[in-house]
Amino acid sequence: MREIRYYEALNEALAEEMRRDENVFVMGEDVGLFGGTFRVTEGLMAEFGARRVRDTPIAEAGIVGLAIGAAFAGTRPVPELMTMNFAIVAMDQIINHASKMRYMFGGQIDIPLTIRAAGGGGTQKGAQHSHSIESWFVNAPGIRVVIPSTPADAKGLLKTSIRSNDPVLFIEHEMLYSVRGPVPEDGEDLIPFGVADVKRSGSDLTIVAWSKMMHEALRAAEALDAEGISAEVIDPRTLDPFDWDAVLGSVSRTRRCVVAEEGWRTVGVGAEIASRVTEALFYELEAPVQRVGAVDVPLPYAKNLEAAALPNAQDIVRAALKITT
Amino acid sequence: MREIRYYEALNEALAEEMRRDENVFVMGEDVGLFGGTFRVTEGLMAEFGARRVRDTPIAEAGIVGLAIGAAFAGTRPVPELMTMNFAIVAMDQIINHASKMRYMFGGQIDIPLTIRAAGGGGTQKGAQHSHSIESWFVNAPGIRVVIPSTPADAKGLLKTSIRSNDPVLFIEHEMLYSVRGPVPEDGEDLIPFGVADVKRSGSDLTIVAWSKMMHEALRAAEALDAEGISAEVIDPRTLDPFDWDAVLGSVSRTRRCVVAEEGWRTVGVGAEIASRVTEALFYELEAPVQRVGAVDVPLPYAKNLEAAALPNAQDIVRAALKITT
Amino acid sequence: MLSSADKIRLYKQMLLIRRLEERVAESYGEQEIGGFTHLYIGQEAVAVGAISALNNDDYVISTYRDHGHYLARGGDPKKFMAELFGRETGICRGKGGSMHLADVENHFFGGTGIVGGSLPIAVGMGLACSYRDDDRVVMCLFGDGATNQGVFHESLNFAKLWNLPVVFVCENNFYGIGTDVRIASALTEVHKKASAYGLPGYRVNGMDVLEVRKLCDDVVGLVRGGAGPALIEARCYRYQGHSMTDPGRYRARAEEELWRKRDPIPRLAASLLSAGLLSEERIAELEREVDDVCEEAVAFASDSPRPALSSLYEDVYNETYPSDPHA
Amino acid sequence: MLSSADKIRLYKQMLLIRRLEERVAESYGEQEIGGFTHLYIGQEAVAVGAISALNNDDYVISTYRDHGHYLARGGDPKKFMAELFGRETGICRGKGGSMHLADVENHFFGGTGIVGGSLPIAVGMGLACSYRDDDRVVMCLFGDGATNQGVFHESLNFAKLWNLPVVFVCENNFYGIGTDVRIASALTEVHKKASAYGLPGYRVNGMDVLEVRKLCDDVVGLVRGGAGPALIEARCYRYQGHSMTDPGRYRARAEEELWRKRDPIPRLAASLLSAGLLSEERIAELEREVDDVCEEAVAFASDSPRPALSSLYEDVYNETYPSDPHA
Ligand SMILES: Cc1ncc(C[n+]2csc(CCOP(=O)(O)OP(=O)(O)O)c2C)c(N)n1
Ligand SMILES: Cc1ncc(C[n+]2csc(CCOP(=O)(O)OP(=O)(O)O)c2C)c(N)n1
Ligand SMILES: [Mg+2]
Ligand SMILES: [Mg+2]
Repeated sequence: MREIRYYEALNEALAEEMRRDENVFVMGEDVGLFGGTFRVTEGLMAEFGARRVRDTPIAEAGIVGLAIGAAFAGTRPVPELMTMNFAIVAMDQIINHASKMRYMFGGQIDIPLTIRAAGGGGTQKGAQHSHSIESWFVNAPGIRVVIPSTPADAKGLLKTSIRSNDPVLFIEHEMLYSVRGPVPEDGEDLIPFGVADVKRSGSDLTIVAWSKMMHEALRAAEALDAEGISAEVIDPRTLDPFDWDAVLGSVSRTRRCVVAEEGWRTVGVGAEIASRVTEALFYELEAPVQRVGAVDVPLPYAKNLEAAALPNAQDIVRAALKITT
Repeated sequence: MREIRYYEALNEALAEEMRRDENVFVMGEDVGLFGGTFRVTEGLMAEFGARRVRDTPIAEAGIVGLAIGAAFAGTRPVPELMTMNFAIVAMDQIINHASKMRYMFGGQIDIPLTIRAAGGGGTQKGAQHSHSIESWFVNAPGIRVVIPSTPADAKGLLKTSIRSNDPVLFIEHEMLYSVRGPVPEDGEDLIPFGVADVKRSGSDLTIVAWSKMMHEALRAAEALDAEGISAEVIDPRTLDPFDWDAVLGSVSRTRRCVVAEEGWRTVGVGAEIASRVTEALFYELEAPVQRVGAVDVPLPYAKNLEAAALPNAQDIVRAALKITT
Repeated sequence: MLSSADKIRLYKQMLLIRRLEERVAESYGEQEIGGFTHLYIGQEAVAVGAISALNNDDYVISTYRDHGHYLARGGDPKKFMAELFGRETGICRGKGGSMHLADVENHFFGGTGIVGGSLPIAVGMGLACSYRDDDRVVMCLFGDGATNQGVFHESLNFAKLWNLPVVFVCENNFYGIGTDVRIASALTEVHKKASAYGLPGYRVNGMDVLEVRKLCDDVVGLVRGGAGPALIEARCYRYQGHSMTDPGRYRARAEEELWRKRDPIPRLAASLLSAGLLSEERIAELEREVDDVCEEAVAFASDSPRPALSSLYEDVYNETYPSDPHA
Repeated sequence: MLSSADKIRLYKQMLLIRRLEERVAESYGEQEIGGFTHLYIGQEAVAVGAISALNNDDYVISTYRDHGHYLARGGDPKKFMAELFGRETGICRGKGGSMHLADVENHFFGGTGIVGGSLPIAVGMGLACSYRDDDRVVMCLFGDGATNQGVFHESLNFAKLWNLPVVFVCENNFYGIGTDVRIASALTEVHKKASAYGLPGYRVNGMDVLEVRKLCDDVVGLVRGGAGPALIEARCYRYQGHSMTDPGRYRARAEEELWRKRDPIPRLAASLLSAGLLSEERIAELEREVDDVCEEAVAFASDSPRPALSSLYEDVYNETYPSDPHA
């Protein structure tokens, strides 16, 4: 299969869905003329024009609010918030409006809305520009949380998100945009929500990881292999809905589990996964589920400090060794 | 000891701290002339005047931002956000500014700031007005999270918060304001952060619960008593910092644990507590830690639906029975 | 020009809102209604005058003080009362309550409880109209307090930049809960806030339904014609406290009395009487008709079943998955 | 009136910012500096003209494009460069980097990376001044793009309501990243946005340090005197891309050339030369002095140690507890 980059896969998904459905449009800061901060919307303005590729002021609450209204009224907006850091500015529109209005109106409306934003750290952007806060959105019901790790998942899941009739928070990762991988050319090759992907099979240990940490998990699995430990790597791909069957199925075979995420460890999504795995498999587990995540400090700028704050393959290996040896 | 209500205890704390330190002032929507939506700031404007009790426009991001700036510049603001629901509007100022600026400036500044807001549901205020989202703030480092359940804790902890040199999110509960309890009159009777309180001793089971759920936990403990089960109820009182020693100490005796919170169960603070308890005491636990929380849906208005969505004493009893019988 | 039948219709609508709100207050007292309940009494001329200037397929969006808007938009009083009673037959199946009425069939996109929260959503609905090049307009009603929220600023800027068909109607009742507009807004002439966005700003007497209607006819026409968004400030007064639990002690008695003299309902009655368009008998008849509607609404609400517990899990999403609660 | 020594000082400050920024670009290319790095080249007249109008104990607050502000405020070039290099000797111990410079000794409260985020904080510092009744003023510098954020609106409203001593300085460089101000602001004459809050709005040529200084002397004087907040729009241009990774293709070559002709540094040099206040020799000498400072700064930064790993856990809080990471 041809290989393309993560950002190109996203770009393809947007272009294909815009071609397919006149109601799909994108909006956001610098998505048009500039081509998108991370090149995801490159070329779209040339193809679709300024009506369907809308450059906006810097006003994230406004951007999300407008997109909600446009979704109410029958279009399928795909607003970009540039980065997850700025989703925090729009938090009220995302949580109190997009996620709740269908419910509080007794199901009278649908909100077909896909909010895209890049998360993550690793390039020294410091405390305000390095968030992995998917846990907040998984905590709040009413919005789907999609967080692909590979170009193929990125494309297939973005298309599913855009076609979904529910609000979706689609979280990309700054450090994954240039990652290459095989991506099907067939525009109808969608990836369903709620279906985890076994990125590597193994029998001694289950590592649950998503987004950039999935790649760290694969590296960790290699390293563990050298120690004679066979690790399975499961990528949930969507955190809401979540494929509990896949994770519990794997852990019930391996009886050991590490969860790795880039967000702060305390009250991360890992805490939920560890808790549910333990609740379901307490008597089968050989050891407590281990959680890997960022150190609980704002992310520092200095390269060495940032590296120390963020979790990586080595941290996963260390956690794995703690429960396998 | 004399008994007063939770709101009166908070009011006393504010008045005493304002008398004690000229730099302490309150601001917020309807805190002055109106006396506070929940009467917490009643009488303050009469005593301290409009300079120190400031009515604001409805502009939560502005309110928190102003308070941060005023704290930079050496005062000790105590902004009120009326309810936690509106903290979501100010999320960027709380998370990206109050919680991070000390760190990213390398410790050059202090931010002595106490943000007060009422959380919780239970009076049919519906999806947008019933949040228990302390988990988000416990996830993000840089801000203390204080959440008292009794009038005495409310008073003692609010005073500690105001005297603290760090930003504090002080979460009250709408349904606790009218609760009465003994409160020391001594204005120097402060309650330290990071010290849990055993609200009831027991030997068979540890229930960790805070805010309104602590009261449900006490009710549950009574009911369990009738079944011959002796439950200990621990109230952490501050979720950041967290008194792990107290919780782990108790569970290492009882070997059984239920965590109860009013927030959504998925990725709640309970997930963190369950995970840490399990990590520390996996081989001592008789059964998996049980989590009680709200059903993962936006809170509905209808009385019967709201009651079904929110956790209560019965849910705690049910969870406890699952691991004690 | 409005026909006399039109004017009588406006009168009856205002009367219906007033009387239904009085029933709401009663039922709240009887604890049939809970949560936050914000009455619209005193402001009827704004909802009725403004919303009646719209076409049926125009969009309307509101705040937590949404009863009057819902009813002026033609919402069913029975489903309204049932919603407030928290019943399955409510317009939102009992899930929304007083603050979150929506009636999508009537293109009424409801009630949000976050002050200012609906403004960008209104603009987004305007964006959809413009995107599809249909000739609908959006009317967004909100309070004076909301004009100080950041989203007010963002929304007006967006609307003007993209020339969207949005009529912003600010109901300036001079208070946000207990806070006087002079304490909250550097510019108390709210319609002048439009100037920072190049929008036209209009002011109207919100206690006179005919004046409101006339201005809105004009402004809605302009906006529909492509002139871009506009801001209307309708000065009005709420006769009750902010919500059912507010005794409203922060307002001067004299001020309240002054505004009670401007009550839009007797005002219109007097004008219709003196013009000979309405008789005392017809007024009494209208009262009876309205009372019957209220009676029916309350009866319908009390007789309706509470929502089934299973509905707790419904309506969160359009599409569900095995990991959703009780999916 | 500025003395000739004052003017030469302004010249030297602008030159220092320009040359240090050039070093920053170099070091970024050598990967000594990482993260987001936004150069101030082209806008020097604004920082230098505006900030020099302040007293030493006035407060200044900035954005992520904060290098020029930090330096104009008297920040140490060595600690600046060390910060960008991510070293322990940096002004923020290497934790802030380019976007988050703060220098509290000089009452410079730094750099926030959230567009608009610093505005309410500035107003809060003004509140503290007013609360204590001292006679400080606060200067808050931000971009044209920031004026469309909700917090801009909230901040100006608060400042006016409470009559706070805040000078809002909008550096209108006509772009927010690649977005033209005409695409982002319904009102492109940014200073006119002040009208919605009853603030005076001024416009100044941000490419002329003497004009900026003169206006700021006046405005700061008024604000310090109790006249209430003011908004200044300084029109200027950034010569580089938005950040180090932006090639800046969205701007017309002709536009860039036009603005390069307005370069504030040669402009002041020419004026001082023609007035006989400066000689070619003195200019060359100033260049050498500035180069020495730059050299020293880079040398200091490269020679400085990286932060100890233990510092990762420091500075989160003033008061620590056993459950804090590595407490
Ligand atoms: C973001 C937010 N902040 C605060 C509140 C609490 N609150 C509810 S209504 C209200 C006053 C609103 O005043 P206004 O906009 O004038 O509308 P009115 O009630 O007068 O109709 C306030 C502060 C809220 N609901 N949302
Ligand atoms: C809330 C927020 N949204 C988006 C961004 C991304 N961003 C960084 S700088 C910038 C442009 C700001 O433009 P302007 O205010 O004019 O300042 P300038 O860069 O021109 O100095 C944007 C959109 C951000 N940092 N914060
Ligand atoms: Mg009002
Ligand atoms: Mg700019």
